Amino acid sequence: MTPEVEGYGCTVDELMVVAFSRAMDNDTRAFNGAVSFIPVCGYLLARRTHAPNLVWAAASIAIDANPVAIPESTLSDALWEGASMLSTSPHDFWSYASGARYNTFAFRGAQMDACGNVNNTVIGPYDKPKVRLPGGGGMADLSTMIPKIFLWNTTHNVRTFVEKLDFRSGIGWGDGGDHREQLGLPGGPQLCVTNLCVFDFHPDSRRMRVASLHPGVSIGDVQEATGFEVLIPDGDIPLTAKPTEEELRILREEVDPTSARLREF
Amino acid sequence: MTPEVEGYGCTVDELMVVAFSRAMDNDTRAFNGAVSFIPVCGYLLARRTHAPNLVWAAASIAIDANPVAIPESTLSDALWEGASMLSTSPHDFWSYASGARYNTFAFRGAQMDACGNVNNTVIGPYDKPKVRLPGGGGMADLSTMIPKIFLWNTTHNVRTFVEKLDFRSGIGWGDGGDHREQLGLPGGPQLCVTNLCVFDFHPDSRRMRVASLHPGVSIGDVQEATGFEVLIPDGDIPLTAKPTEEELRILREEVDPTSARLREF
Amino acid sequence: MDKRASVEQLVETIPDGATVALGGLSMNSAPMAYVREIVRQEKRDLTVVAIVAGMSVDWLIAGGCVKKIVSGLVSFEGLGLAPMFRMGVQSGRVEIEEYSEDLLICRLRAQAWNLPFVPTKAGLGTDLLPLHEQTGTIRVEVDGATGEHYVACTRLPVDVALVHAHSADELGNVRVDPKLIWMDNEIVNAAERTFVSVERYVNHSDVVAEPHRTTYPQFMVSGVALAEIGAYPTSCFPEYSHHNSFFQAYSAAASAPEEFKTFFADRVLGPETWDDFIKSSGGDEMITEIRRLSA
Amino acid sequence: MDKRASVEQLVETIPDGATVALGGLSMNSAPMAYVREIVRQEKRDLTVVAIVAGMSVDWLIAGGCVKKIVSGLVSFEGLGLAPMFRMGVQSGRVEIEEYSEDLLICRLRAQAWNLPFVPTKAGLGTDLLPLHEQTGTIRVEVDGATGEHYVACTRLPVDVALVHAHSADELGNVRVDPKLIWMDNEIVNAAERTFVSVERYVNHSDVVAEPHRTTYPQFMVSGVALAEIGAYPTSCFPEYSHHNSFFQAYSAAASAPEEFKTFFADRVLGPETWDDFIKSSGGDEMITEIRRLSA
Repeated sequence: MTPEVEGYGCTVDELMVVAFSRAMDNDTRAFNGAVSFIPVCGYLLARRTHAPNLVWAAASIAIDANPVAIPESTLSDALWEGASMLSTSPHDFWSYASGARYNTFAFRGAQMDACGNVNNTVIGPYDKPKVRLPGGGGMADLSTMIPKIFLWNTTHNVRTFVEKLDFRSGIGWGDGGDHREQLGLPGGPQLCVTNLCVFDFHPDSRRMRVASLHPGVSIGDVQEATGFEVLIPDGDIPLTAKPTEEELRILREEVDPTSARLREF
Repeated sequence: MTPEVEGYGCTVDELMVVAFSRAMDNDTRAFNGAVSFIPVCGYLLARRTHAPNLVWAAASIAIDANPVAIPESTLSDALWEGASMLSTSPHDFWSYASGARYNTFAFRGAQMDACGNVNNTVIGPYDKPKVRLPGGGGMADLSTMIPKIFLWNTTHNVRTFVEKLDFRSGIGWGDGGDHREQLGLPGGPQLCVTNLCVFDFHPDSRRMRVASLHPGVSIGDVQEATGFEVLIPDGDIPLTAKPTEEELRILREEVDPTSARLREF
Repeated sequence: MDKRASVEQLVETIPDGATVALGGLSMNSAPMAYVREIVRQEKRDLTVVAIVAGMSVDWLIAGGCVKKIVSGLVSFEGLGLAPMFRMGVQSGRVEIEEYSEDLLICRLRAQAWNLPFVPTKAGLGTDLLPLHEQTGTIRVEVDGATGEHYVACTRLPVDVALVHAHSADELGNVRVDPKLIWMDNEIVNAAERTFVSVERYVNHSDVVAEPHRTTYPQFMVSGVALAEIGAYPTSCFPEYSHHNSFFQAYSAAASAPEEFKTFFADRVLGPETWDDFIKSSGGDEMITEIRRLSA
Repeated sequence: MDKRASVEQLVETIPDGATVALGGLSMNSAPMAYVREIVRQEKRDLTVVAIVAGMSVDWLIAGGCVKKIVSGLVSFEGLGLAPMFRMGVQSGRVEIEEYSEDLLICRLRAQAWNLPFVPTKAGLGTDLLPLHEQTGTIRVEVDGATGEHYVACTRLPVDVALVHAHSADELGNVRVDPKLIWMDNEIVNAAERTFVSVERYVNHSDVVAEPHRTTYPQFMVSGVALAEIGAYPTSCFPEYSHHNSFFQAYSAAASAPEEFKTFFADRVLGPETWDDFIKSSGGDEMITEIRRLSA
């Protein structure tokens, strides 16, 4: 089980899903990759609350799927239930992704840096890895094509949030500043939702900045759990908004009744 | 009606189909475009005689089709009967075409030159056309990708066989010699079957050379009907081989019982 | 979001001067209901993209809607040249930007995939390349590593794609039945907006029952309109064939300018609605005939 | 030409040192019957191309068949890292030539389309590019006309593609039912030869009855072999799911080298035929379970 959030009547996984969900709008057209329970719950919750027209392609394939529950894999065909289309042609998929027909993608990695770049390839030197990870899969592709990138991480600590990645498998804001723009890439990371806080990105440096803290977490806690210098906004740092009872009910009863999202914790 | 061929018990259209058919072997993997009655009859005849494994995609789509008759259009879906596959993805089609999985294509044009290049775009200057023709369609594509190109023409005269094309819509041997090789293109035109003769191509100059004359046609007749200098092989010029009774029966009764091929004359 | 509208309503949103791409191929599956309505609404200065076309382009030229044709081939196949296309280009009234099929497809893909160009070997050694030397829309390049020649095909922006299909639900999920035969996805993927005409509407639940048969997802479709026999006089595989006698009557009329004017005004543009047009083109008897030809 | 053969016969034709591409994606539709037989026949020094893989690559590494992996991702998803892949790469026993999905697909397309390269924006700004700077298999270029960056992906030659499908006729016409879900056509199009394992044979007349449902034409297929539940322990949509407990038992055994050796020799390689392997993996009861999970 994940920790209770003080005074919010929910657990951290639920708060993360709700924070993710609220970042989605009615023009969101998203899809998901492997082991992406938080985003999948977030898309489904948003669609059932404030963003009824949100498009979501389950496993990047099953458009407008409407599963009765979330299975143990977010690529599983059990997630495809109720879809309007099985969109399986890579030819068409890259068109949808390149032309911002799909405009939203979420990823995470074993390591993330201040600019929202992600490593899922190796821990240690590439040629002599300490741990050989799965590899970036489609991260290097989609992170260059999709304008609205969202990041999440359920284990916010200094091993996951690092000053320097061992390998950049997917690009966030790259080297920061206008690096993406220089490379001709659209948009960039918008938010990073963790088990401690929500980061946004400073509009100039494009480095992570605390946008809100989960109840019971101090800015010191965040900095201590983060391997790079955390930016702090001017003025008070808000608490991550409290989920409504309706959001929690829908998440628990309709979106993810079997709590598949806990597989990420 | 087309003319009888002296002593052959068949008409010129039938002789052309049989000549085309005999040029096909058991490894032929062909497809066809619009208004391609002679090649379509040729593929079907070859498959029913000496080349049972010949692959033919009707209208470039319906693989191994087996129509009971040839309809009025060689792109018509009436030609697709009995197919094993409707192969409709351009993505896959260009793979089959580029990798010599399909190895054979036949085309003709309003004008053809000595090196087997073809014009189906304009008669007269491109900017001020005397006759605006349909355009090359896929000629410019397939003529660069397919190694075994066959040409045919049912109206062999000085307006169709010209020294210089008004526009090169599809490439044969290009400027001749090793021009295709220089461009990195595979193979090139093998034969051109006309209503007067069969041309092959001189192995050095890659210009049309008479390979066989249809009965009753002299080399002088061919030269007179041709706008460029016709090459003549060493030794005797053979007659275009006589169709067997079996070939004619199959063509007339099984392949093209409605004589759709006469639409080309 | 309900994407259903009338052909008239959707065509109203197309501005003069737009780049409009037409689906179908040659005698097959052209979006003729949209094409007719474009002429009726007297759109002007259109750039018309059509990989391989025939009657669709010919109507638009007859209607004076076209500034430029971007195409690989325009003809009536065995039934002859497309007369208004032929005359329009010959007279210089209509500009033609000519490519081959694959060169055009590669330009559409460069657009869809947001790439500066897509390479192909198509067109090497042909006169299509000098044709575009000045604009640079396609250009011969030599690969630095291998020395191989290729043709770099640059982006082709498309404002509106018009395609015909078999069915759609209210959300704009579209099915081409039993599968996409022609290359319409290439223009849909490249276009800002796509309007689809369909033979029939189906319920969303029918779409969900067989999601593997959906051809275009709702978010790729800006509007759908009902147009029964909507590809007429071209075919809609496997439901009906093209209509030979319309092509013949059209071509025959085209041999005399005055006769053609009348034919086009009365026979093509005269009927108020698409249904009226189909009725006046032979109605149920004609429909029975073209359905039989395709069976 | 009858293309039917046994898995054993077809694998015999694959030489040591060959470049073998595996179909499927992650936990889905891997050609496991071929993979197992490659290990049993002790093939050596293979270069294995797999866009997104898991158990297939892990078995080949466990069997000592692999010189180099060319891939975008190898894992058991939520069930953890692929243990032999992880240890093989960490120890340096197995070389990895790493790309992303799209970079690999583009290299396969360059091969299939006979182009010096296929461009994409995938990988820009990532560490995948410096990785291949020396070999030049992918390289950053700047478009002369627009100044845009792109990645040029060069040809990736493949000797044999191995894919799993639902059915084939005797000629080698193959159907993936109800449609191709993964990206197997990308490797089939690039490969010199393709071997397909199928859940069942059908008559040619069944293929002809619904030609729009054929996925690979006979001339793209060099051989077909029957292998029921042939993707086990990965899934074969929509017929059966992957088998969680096999993955778990495999991963558990992998934590101790000796235990794994026994597990792999007995449980994976021991059974004489593929049918025997399926029987010893739970037989009908297991089949019922994985079919139920996918229903």
